[in-house]
Amino acid sequence: MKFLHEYRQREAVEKIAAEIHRVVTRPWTIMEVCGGQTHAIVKFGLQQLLPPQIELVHGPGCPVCVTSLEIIDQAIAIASRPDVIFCSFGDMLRVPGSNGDLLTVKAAGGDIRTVYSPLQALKVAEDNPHKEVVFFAIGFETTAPAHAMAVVLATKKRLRNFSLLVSHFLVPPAIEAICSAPGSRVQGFLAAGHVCAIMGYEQYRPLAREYRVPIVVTGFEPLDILEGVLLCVRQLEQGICLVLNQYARAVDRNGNLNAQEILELVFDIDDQAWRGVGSIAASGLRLRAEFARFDAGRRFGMAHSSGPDRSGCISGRIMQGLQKPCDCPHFGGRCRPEQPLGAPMVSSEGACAAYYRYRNRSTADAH
Amino acid sequence: MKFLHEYRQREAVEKIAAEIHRVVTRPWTIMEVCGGQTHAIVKFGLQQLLPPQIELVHGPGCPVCVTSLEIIDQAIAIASRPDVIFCSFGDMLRVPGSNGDLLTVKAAGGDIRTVYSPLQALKVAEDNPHKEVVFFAIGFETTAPAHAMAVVLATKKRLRNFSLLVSHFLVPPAIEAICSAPGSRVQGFLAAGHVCAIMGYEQYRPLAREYRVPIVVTGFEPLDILEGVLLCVRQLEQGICLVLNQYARAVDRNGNLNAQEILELVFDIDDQAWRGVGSIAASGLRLRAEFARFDAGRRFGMAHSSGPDRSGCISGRIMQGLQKPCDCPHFGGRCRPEQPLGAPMVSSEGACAAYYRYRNRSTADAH
Amino acid sequence: MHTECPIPVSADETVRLGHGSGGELSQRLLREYIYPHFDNAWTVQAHDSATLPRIGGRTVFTTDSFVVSPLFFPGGNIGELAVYGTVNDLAMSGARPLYLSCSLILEEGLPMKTLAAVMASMGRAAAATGVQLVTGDTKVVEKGKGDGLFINTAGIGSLEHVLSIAPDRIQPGDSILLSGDIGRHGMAVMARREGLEFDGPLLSDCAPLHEPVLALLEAGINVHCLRDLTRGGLATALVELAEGSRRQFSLRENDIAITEPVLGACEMLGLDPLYVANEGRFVAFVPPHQAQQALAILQKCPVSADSRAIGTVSASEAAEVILRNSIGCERLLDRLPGEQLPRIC
Amino acid sequence: MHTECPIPVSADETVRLGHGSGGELSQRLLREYIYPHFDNAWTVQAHDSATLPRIGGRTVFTTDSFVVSPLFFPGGNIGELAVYGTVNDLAMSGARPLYLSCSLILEEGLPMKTLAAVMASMGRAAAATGVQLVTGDTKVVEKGKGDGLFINTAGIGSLEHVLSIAPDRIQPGDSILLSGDIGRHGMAVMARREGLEFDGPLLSDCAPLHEPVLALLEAGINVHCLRDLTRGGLATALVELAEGSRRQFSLRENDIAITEPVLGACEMLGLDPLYVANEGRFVAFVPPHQAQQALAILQKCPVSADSRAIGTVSASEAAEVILRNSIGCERLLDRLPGEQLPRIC
Amino acid sequence: MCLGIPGRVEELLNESPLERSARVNFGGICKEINLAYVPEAREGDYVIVHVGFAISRVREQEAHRIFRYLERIGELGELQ
Amino acid sequence: MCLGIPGRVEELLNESPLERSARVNFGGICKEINLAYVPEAREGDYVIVHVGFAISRVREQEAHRIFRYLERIGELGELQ
Ligand code: SF4
Ligand code: SF4
Ligand SMILES: [Mg+2]
Ligand SMILES: [Mg+2]
Ligand SMILES: [Mg+2]
Ligand SMILES: [Mg+2]
Ligand SMILES: [Mg+2]
Ligand SMILES: [Mg+2]
Ligand SMILES: [Mg+2]
Ligand SMILES: [Mg+2]
Ligand SMILES: [Mg+2]
Ligand SMILES: [Mg+2]
Repeated sequence: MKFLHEYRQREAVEKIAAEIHRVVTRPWTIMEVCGGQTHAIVKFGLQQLLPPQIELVHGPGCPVCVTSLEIIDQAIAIASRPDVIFCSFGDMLRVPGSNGDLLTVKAAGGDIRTVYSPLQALKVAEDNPHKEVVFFAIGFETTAPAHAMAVVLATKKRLRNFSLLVSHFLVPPAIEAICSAPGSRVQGFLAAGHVCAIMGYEQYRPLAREYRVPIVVTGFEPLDILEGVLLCVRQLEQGICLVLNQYARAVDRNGNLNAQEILELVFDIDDQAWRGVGSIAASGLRLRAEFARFDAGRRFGMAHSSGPDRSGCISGRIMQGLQKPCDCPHFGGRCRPEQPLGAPMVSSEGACAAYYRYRNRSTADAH
Repeated sequence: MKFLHEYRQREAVEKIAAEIHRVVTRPWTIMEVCGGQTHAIVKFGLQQLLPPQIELVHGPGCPVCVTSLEIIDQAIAIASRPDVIFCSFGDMLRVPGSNGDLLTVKAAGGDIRTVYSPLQALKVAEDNPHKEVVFFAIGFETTAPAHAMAVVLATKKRLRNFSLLVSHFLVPPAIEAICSAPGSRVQGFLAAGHVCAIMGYEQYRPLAREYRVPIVVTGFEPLDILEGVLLCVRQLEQGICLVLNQYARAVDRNGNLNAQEILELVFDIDDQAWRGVGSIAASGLRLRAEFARFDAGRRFGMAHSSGPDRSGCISGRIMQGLQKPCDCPHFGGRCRPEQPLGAPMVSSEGACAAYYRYRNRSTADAH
Repeated sequence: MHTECPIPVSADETVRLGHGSGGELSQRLLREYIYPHFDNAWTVQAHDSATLPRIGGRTVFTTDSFVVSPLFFPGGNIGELAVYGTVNDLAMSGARPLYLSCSLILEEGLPMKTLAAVMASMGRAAAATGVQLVTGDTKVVEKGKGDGLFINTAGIGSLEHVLSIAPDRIQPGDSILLSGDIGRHGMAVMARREGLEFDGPLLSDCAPLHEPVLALLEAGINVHCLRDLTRGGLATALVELAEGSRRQFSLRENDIAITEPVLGACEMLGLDPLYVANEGRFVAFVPPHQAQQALAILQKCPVSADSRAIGTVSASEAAEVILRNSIGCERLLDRLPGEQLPRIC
Repeated sequence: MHTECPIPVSADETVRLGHGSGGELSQRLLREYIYPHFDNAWTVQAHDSATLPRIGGRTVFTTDSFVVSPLFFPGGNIGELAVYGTVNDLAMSGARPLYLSCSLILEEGLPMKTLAAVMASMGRAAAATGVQLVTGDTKVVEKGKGDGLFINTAGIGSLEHVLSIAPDRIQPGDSILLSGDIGRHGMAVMARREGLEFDGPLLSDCAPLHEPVLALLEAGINVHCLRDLTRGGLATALVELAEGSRRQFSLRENDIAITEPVLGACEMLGLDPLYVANEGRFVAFVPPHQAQQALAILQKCPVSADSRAIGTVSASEAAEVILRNSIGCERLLDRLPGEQLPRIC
Repeated sequence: MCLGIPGRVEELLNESPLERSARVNFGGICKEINLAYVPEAREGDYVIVHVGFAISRVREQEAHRIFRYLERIGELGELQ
Repeated sequence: MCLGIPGRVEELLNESPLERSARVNFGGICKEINLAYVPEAREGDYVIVHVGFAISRVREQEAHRIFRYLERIGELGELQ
C-alpha cells in the first residue's frame, strides 16, 4: 500500500536508526503522546533499534485508556437498558468499569454493536426508529469532527432516537499537565500526527517555550517515529526546544479548518477527568447547549455517581511516565490480558499488556 | 385418572354400543356439535362401534375452524408488528389466513407465544411493560368466561399494554342455522357438554321443539358419546324431541351462574361471521363499550378488509353436514395436513385430516 | 516477573465471545471446564483430532445435535442426553458404542456454572456407559444467536456380529417389543417450559440403551430391527419403520404403558402420548419364536425392566400402523405434519 | 382417493418448527433438500447411523461446528467450510479423509433457498474431496435461538502410515513451511459483516488440504507436525504448537505472504493479519534436509502453490514464537486473550 | 370445542374472589387453577378444568349413574 | 489515538457538502468514506482516513522529503 510500505523499509529504517545512534551522547526520555504510536513502537519493536540511552515513555493519548471510570459505568448502565442499542468502537468493549465491562453487558443480552464509524451508528438509528440508539463518542481531536458531523447529520435528518455518550479529550492541556507534574521525567514529546492533522500545531509553540521541551509532530509508521525521535534528540542534544513537523505529508501548520469549524459548532471546551490522572482544566469537549438533546447522559438521567477507582490500577502514573507496569501490585496477578483491571492491559499493545507478554524473558528490552 | 378411565372401559363401551344396535331400526344422521367430541370420535374410532345406519356428522363447534378469515388476517397483521407479543392457544397457529399462518409470522421473527390460559398472557403483559401484549381470544361459551376474567383482572391490575383480539361464538344460533338450512340432513344433536357447563341447557328447549330435533347434552369420553347417541337414537326411533342431559356429572340445568355474570359484565352479544358458513345473527360476543380499550382490533386500527375466502375450501358445508371432505376439489391436492388450505385439515382430528389419513384404504369406515 | 495465576475462574462468570476466539480465554475454557471431564486422549494429543486404536468389526457412525430447552429438566440435562442419544443410535444398529466426539455451541452469557454442571454430567454419563469422549470443538455465538448451549455428539461403535439390523429385515410375524412406558421425556421437558409449568413426579426417561441391546445379541436373539423412540414418539418411529420395511404393524394400545402423570399432562394440554418424545425407550422386532426369550432378557436389564410385547407385524404389505385401542376400535397412526401443539378443543 | 403430491415445495418457503418435529415436514425436508446431496448409504439405510466398510489402518476421528455469519461470503459458504474444515482436521493427522457426518441446526425462518444452496455446496465439496457424507441429523430451533444455520461435521479418516504426526515430534532444526498467503478467510467474512462492509477482490481461502498432505507422506517426507490455521490465525496456531512441543520457533515476517487487499482491510480496522482466520492454509514441520523437497511437493499442488519456508525450530526450550519483522526487529507472539476487536487507536 | 378435564383440588392457594385458585391434581401432576367460577369447590373435590379455569364441580353421584344403568342393561340382558 | 490510514480516492459518490463521499481504495479493497472535511480531494488523490472520515489530503511532495533526506545522509556517509 502506497504511503505505508515505503515507511516500513528495513534499509531506510536502519539508516535513520544509525543517525540517531550517531547523534545521541546522553540519556534522554521522550514521550510518544499517542496510543497509535505506542502501538507501532511495540508491534514493530522499535525500541530495539534505539540506543540504550533513549527511553520511550508511552503517553496518555489513547481514549480507551483515559475515559474515566464514571463514563464507563454510565456506558454500562445505558447499554444495559432494554430500549437501547449501544454502538461503540470495538476496543472500548473490554475496558473494565467498576463492575464488569461492555462485553459483559452484551453477554447478558444488551444490544451492543461494534461500529467502525459514527455514521454507522447514525444508520442504526435510522433503521431502528423504535429504539434509542446511543453512540459512545470517545476520542481526541482527531475523532471529534466525525462525532460533530454525526450530530449535525442527525439534526438534519431529524433523528429523535439518537444520542452520544461523549468522552472527548484534548491533547495540549494533557501535555502541559505532564510537563508541570512534580517529578516529571519527560524531556521531549512526539506529538500525535493525526490530532495535528485536524488542529495544526501552533498551540504547541507556547508549551515548547514555557516548559523547554522539543515537540515533534510525528506520524505512525516506523520511519516516521524514528525520524520523530531523531528530530527530538537532535534538539535535546543541542539544547533547542522547537515545534517541528515530521508528518508534513498529512499535517498542515493550521490543521483542517473545515473540521475545526464543525467542531466548534457542536462542542464547547470543558474540564475533563482523565482516568488514573484526574481532572485537567479545559481538556475536554462537551456538546453545546443547542445540541444538548443529543447528550445521552442527560437523556438517560445519568447521575455523577461512580465512586473513586478502587481497583488500585496505576495506569495514570504509567501514562505520565512516572511508574512502570511492574511497579503495579496487580500486574500479572489480578490483572492479566484476559481479565484486565485497567485499560493498559486491554489492548495487546497497551503498556501493561506488552510488559506482560515479555514477563518470562530475562531481557525486557523489547517494549 | 378418575372420571376419565372409567369412561373408556371396553366392557362398558361394548354394552352401550350393543344397546344402540338393539334400538336402531332405521338410518339416522346425528351431528356432534363440538370439536372436542369429534376429536374423541375420530381418535377412539367410535364410528366402528355404531350400527351402519347411524351417521355422525362433525359440527362447527371448533373455534379454530370457524374463526373467520378476516380475523385470522388481523391476527397475522397484529402479530407481525415489532412492538407486539402475540399470545395464542397452540392450535390456532397453523390455521391459514389469506396469506400464510401465524407460524409463518413466527418463523419470520414475530414474537408469538403459545399459551395454555389467558392468565398466562396477562402475566406476559405484566412482565413486558414496554411491549403490547395481544391475546387471541377465540372460543365458544366455555372459554368466554376465562377471557372475561382476563379483562376484569387486567382492569384491576391497570394493565395498559394488554388487549384481546376477540373471536367468540355462541352455539344455539349455530344449531338453529343448521336446522333451518335448506337441505339439512341432521336429525339429532349431541350438544357440547362444556358449553352447557357454563350456559346450562334451557336455551335448547325451544330449538328442539321448533325444529323437532332431539338434543342431548353430551360429554367427551367414549362412554359419554355413545350414551349421547343412544339417548338421541332412542328419541328418534320413538319420535320424541326432548333436550336430555347425558353429562349431568358436570352440567347443571342452569349452568354456571358465576361465570354467566362475569360474561355479561364484559361481553355483548353481536352478529358473527363463521368461516365457511357466513354471518349468523346474534351468534357472537364482542367487548362491551366499557372495555373497548381492550379491543386489539380497535387499538391497532384494523380495517374490515379481508376479501372473501377465495381458497375454495368447503369447510363450512362440511361442518353443516352438507358435503364430505372428498367432495372438496383441493382435498389431498393443494390441501394436505402439512399445508392445510382450510381449518378442517389442520388438526389431525379435523374432518378433512381424518379423511386424508384413511385415503389409501378401501374401507373409509373409521371416521 | 514470573507470576502464576492466582485467580480461579469465578463461578459467577458467564461465557463471552472471547471464549470462542481460539485465544487465551478459549484455552482456559478447555483446561478448566472441558478437559477434566474427558478422557486423556483428547487432552494429551492436544490436536484437532483423535487417533483411535484399531476398531474390531465393522464401524458404525452416527451423529445428533441436541437443542433441548430448558437445559436442565426433571430427570436429566442436555449433557446426559447428548451422550445417551448418540450411544442409543449406535446401539440401535446393534453396535457396541466406543467413542464420542463433543462439539459445543455456547451462547454468549451462558453461566459458567451451567456449563460446568453440563460437562460434569457428560463426563459421568460417558463413564457410566463405557464410551470415551475423545475429540471435540467449542464455538461461541453472540447473545441472541443461540439458546444457551447446543451440543453435538458423533459416535463410533463396532459391530461384533454379522446380523444386519435394519428396517428391511422386518418380517411378517415378528413380535414388536417396547422397552418401557412412553412419553416421559417430552412431558418432563414441557413441564419446565415457560408458561406451561406444572409439577409432579414426572421424570425424563433419558438413559443409555446399549446394555439390553447387547444382551439380546449375546443371547443369540435374531434381532431384525431396533429403533429408539425420540422426537415424534412411538407412533412416528413405527410409521417410519412400516414405510422402511413396507410392512403393516398391528399394535395393542392396552400393552403400551403410560404412567398416570404423563397421561394427566397430555390430557391437560390435549397432546397424544403416542407422539411425545422419549429418550430411553426403544422398540425391537424379533422373530415370534424368540419373543418370550427376548422379553425375559430385556426385563432383566433395569433400563428395560418394563418391556412388553405390544404388537406384531402382519402379512399385509400396506406399510401402515394400526392401533387396536382400549375399547377395541382400530386407529390408523400416521406421521404428524409438524410439531404437536397444545389444543384448546 | 389416491392422491399424489402435486406441489413442489415452493422456493420462497422458509424453515418452520415443524421441519424439526420428526413428522411429515421433517421427512420432506430430508427427501427434498438433504438426501439428494448425500451418498446413498444414509438414504438407503434410512436409519439413524451408517454402517461403514472395514477401515484400513488406524482410525482418526474429529469434529467441528461451523457458525459463520454471514452464511455466504466471498469465496465460499458455510457448507463448503463444514466439509473442508473437517477434512482438514483429518488431514492434519496425516489421515486420508473418508466419511463425514452432517448435523444441521436450522433457525426457524431460514429461507429454504438458502438451505438448498448450502446443501448443494456441501454435496459438491464432498464429491470434490472424495469424502462421503454418510449420516446426519437435523434440528430446528425457534426464531431468535439460532443464527440461520449451524453445521456440525464429524469426520473419520484412516492412517495408512506409521508416522506419528503431533506437536511432540517437533524437533530443533525443523523447517516451518506455510502453505500460502494468510488472513483471507477472516477478512472476506468481515467484509460482509453488517456495518463494516467493504468490497474488493477479497476471497476466502476455504479449501481442502488433504491432497498436499498426502503428497508429502507419499513422497516419504518425515512430517513431524501439521496444523491448519483456523480461528486465531497463524500466530495462535504456532503459539499452541510451541507450547505443545515446548520448543521455540523463529519466524521471518518477510516470508509470510499477505495480499494487499488483506493488508488494506487489516490496516483499516486495526487488525493484525497474523491473528486473522484462515480456512485453507496449514503449517508443516519437516526435518531441515527434507525442507526443499517438501516445499517442491507442496508447490506442485494448486492449493499450496505459494508455499514458503517461514522459519525454523530453534534449540531453546522456551516454548515461544519469535517473529523477526520486516525492519529486522523481534516480536514475541502470544495468544490474544479473546477476539480481535477493530481498533480506533 | 373446549378441552376440559377433571382434576382433584389439592390445596387452596389464593382466596381473593377473582383470583381464587388451587393446586389441582391431574393424574399426579399439579397445576395452579383459577377457581373463581367454582367457589364452592373444596379440597378433595373434582373440578372440570378448561384453559386454566375450573368451570364446574364434578358431582360424584351423577358420575356413577351410567354404571348403574349399564348394570341394569346387564340384568335385563341376562333376563332375556 | 486515532488509527488513520492512507487510501486513494477512486470515485466521488455523493456531492452534497455534509455527506460528500467517495469510494476510497485501501490496497485493493474499497469503502465509502465521508469527504466533507477534505472537499479539495480529487479522484486519484490519497487521503488519510479515520473512523470513516477523510481528515487530510496526502501531499506527495512532503511524503518524499524523508527519502531525499536519507539519500543525503547516505551521501554524507559515503563522504566520511
Ligand atoms: S497492571 Fe493492570 S492494574 Fe496495574 S497499572 Fe497495568 S492495567 Fe492497571
Ligand atoms: S380439504 Fe382442505 S380445502 Fe377442502 S374442505 Fe377440507 S380443509 Fe377445506
Ligand atoms: Mg443420530
Ligand atoms: Mg435414533
Ligand atoms: Mg438420535
Ligand atoms: Mg475445532
Ligand atoms: Mg436466545
Ligand atoms: Mg475438529
Ligand atoms: Mg484444526
Ligand atoms: Mg478445525
Ligand atoms: Mg437424529
Ligand atoms: Mg437470530
